[in-house]
Amino acid sequence: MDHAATTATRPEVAAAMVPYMTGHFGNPSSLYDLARVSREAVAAAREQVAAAIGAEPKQIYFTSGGTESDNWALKGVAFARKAKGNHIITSAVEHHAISHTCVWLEKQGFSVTYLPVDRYGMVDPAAVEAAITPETILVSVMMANNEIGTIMPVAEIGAVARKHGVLFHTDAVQAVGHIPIDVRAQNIDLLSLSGHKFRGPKGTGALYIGPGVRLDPLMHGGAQERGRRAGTENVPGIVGMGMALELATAEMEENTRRITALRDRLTAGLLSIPETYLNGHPERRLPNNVNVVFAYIEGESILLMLNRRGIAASTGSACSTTSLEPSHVLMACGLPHEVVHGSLRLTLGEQTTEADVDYVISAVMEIVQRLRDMSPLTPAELRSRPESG
Amino acid sequence: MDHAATTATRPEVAAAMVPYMTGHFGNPSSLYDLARVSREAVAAAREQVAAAIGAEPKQIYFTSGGTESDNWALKGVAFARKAKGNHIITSAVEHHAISHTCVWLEKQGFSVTYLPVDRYGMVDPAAVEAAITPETILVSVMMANNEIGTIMPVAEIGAVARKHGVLFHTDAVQAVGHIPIDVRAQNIDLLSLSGHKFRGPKGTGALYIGPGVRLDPLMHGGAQERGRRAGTENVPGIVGMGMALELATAEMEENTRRITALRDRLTAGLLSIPETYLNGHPERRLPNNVNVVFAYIEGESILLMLNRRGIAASTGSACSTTSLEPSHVLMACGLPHEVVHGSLRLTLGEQTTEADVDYVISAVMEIVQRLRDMSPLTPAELRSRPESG
Amino acid sequence: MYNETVMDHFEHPRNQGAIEDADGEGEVGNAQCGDIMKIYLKVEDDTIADVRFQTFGCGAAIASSSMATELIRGKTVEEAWDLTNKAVVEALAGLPPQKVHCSLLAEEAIHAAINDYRVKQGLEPWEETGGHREGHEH
Ligand SMILES: Cc1ncc(COP(=O)(O)O)c(C=O)c1O
Ligand SMILES: Cc1ncc(COP(=O)(O)O)c(C=O)c1O
Ligand code: FES
Ligand code: FES
Repeated sequence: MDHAATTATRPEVAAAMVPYMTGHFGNPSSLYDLARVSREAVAAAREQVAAAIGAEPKQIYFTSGGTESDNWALKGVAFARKAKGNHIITSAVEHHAISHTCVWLEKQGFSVTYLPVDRYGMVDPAAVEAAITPETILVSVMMANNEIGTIMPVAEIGAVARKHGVLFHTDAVQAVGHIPIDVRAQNIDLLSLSGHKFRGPKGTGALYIGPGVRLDPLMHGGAQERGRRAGTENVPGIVGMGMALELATAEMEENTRRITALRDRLTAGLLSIPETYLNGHPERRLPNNVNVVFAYIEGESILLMLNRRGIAASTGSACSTTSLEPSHVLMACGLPHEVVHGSLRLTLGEQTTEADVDYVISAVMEIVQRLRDMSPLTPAELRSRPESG
Repeated sequence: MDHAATTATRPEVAAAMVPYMTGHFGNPSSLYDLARVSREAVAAAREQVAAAIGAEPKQIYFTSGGTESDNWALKGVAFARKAKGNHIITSAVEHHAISHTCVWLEKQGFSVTYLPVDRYGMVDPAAVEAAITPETILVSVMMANNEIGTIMPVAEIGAVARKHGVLFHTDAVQAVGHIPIDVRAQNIDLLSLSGHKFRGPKGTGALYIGPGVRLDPLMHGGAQERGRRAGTENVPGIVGMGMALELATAEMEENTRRITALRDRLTAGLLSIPETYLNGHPERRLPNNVNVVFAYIEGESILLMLNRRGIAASTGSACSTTSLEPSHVLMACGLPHEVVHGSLRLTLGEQTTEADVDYVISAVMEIVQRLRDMSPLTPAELRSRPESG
Repeated sequence: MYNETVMDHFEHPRNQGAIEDADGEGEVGNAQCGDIMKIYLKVEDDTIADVRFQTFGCGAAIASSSMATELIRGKTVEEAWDLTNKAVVEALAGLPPQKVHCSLLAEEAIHAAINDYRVKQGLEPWEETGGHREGHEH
């Protein structure tokens, strides 16, 4: 129930990668064949990734993951366009791969606007337009939020950016392989994705770079990826990511139908617990994301108890992280500090069943009750029994 | 015969990685066990890598390869220490992952000294000392050259840097797993390595960061790698790299003996061809590296003919690259332009046999003669037969 | 990176060698990568009766030499002059973009050899700027 964090690689994908690691392809291969097999496999993967987002293969650049793609997009555009301007617009609910990069760019002399979001975590395209100045070189707003699942009005934001001659990047790490994407129709200049979010291998990712977009490399060195991303290509990883994304795209419609039904069942079950509220947008959200807050209790305790029952989950509570800062996403949605502490994110995967969902609902019900009984904040009417002694 | 470019992953390493991809470990695992298994495997790999270079596990940070490690070390130190100074010292024979990064840093306002090398490709530690100014923040000199195999006087260069309070980074991508390394004894503050150079997986690498060394992240984002390198950990890759490096280290002594003998046999065989010269240092060189120049002929043609005979190799000729620039390494060693064109690098692997070496020698002899017969530069006495006509 | 036609001409170069008593000789160098090509011509009745080449260069340069000599053998001197590097590339069924410039060596070496022949015959050398140069490709 924590499939937004990472997914295991599909066994058939892992199996397909092994020959590209060891160079053992079964049939006796000459030197030429081996090099050609790798080259063609990388080209095929580039087509698979391009097809999944409506791009052309030559616009896909392979990276080591979502984090690298995000860092590259932001730093690459910032350094390449700094003669043009030094202003970047992003949102207050981005993943740290974006927000921490922005903070670093501020130290290098760039100025960054962190746009607020509404209570559902949505950025208003009109606010983007209002924030654009003659100095603005880049807008970066994520496609779907990793904590609350909210899907942003990306096409509209992209249109605003384009109208003002500003580049538009979107962190689509949570979206790719899960919802339909069309970089052209959605006015996207740069798009980040990460292989292990759609049952591809970890340590793989890609950056889509649209026509005419100039950006400095993040990885300087050899001439790989047409001179834009140096480093020996991770051929097995690239092959695995392409295959996993092609499969995810083919199965998307069917999976979305099934998983959305499960998500709604899980949401309804959890919201039947008193003083429980849904985070994120009720409709415009990822098919696999449920995020709720339970008043009066704390997230890390919920996680620990769920873990003991074999259920992985995630929380926006500071107590579950080493940084002791509560989720900036839930805070940006206007949730008060104490409420953020009681949040729980459950994300469904392709293998999740209705029985799993029902098991989680009853486990959470029981855990919430136990923790509320323990909490000094809980009003009397929510306690299961009078306080002992 | 091109094992310096990349090596195939050991089959046993690939096999060990698969369960970390798919999460199928055979024995029925609880959620806790699965997370623990991954965590412990990463910790074990960190120990394996640390042991191979005389470091402590907490000084090892996993990256996506040699290129990332090099970019991180240089940009990370440059941006972290720019208040202290803006001068970097490197050599004229570094890999592009270093030299292109330096060129980019120059555009960002840093000043870089590219130290010359002697005819063997060696940097003089005294020249390093002479180049240090009060503005100098970093010295980066590679441990072993990827083209000519020359092993640099790294310990001496490190001592000079330390004496002047300057950080010392070494790109040891070609050295790790091939020659003994001790970061402490060799006065190294930062060291880059890459997994696929010692039969580990592609897309894996590490940066050693010595005690007290401050540097900015290259990958901003999540709190992975103790907040210094963001991005979901490539657990299977890390496991594979650790295992491959442990095996390489265990087998190093035996392999070095065997491969050095083969290298010397190959060198002698090639040098028996008239007007053929060895590049790089005759003794202080990697056990697996042979690099020669043949007068009057051109490297790409040699490569193509070798390839047709099933032999992979590499050349410093401009004609084999898209950039049409001949090897900066051979040029820095003082070879004239036309001679650089006739260079050939052969690098041996663990599986190379004496029969392979003898086959290569006879193939090269025949090819060199054919191409010399074709070349307008060849003096009459080196032609195999009088001109037709 | 090279197609089979290119590899065939590279591995089995036609007309390789020198002509001792050539009627025309031309040697050109490619400044970009320091490669050298030499063409030897034997002319009878204004026709290329024999042609040989020597090349110091990459696979594309060698294959272009081989193909170009094949294309001009038996042609009139004028027809030989009109051979463009584009025609050589086409006859080779294509070269990688970064290798197209290598085929220019062949065109230039043939021009140099023809002009050497013309000068030896007491004729004016032809100008390099003929209309055919539009057919160039770099
Ligand atoms: C929205 C978003 N962006 C970026 C990332 C970073 O991706 P990775 O960990 O693969 O580098 C993640 C994953 O955690 C994410 O959810
Ligand atoms: C000396 C040296 N440094 C850096 C690199 C880059 O390593 P990678 O391609 O694994 O990123 C290489 C590999 O080609 C190398 O030989
Ligand atoms: S109460 Fe322990 S970290 Fe918050
Ligand atoms: S002759 Fe130099 S690239 Fe072809």
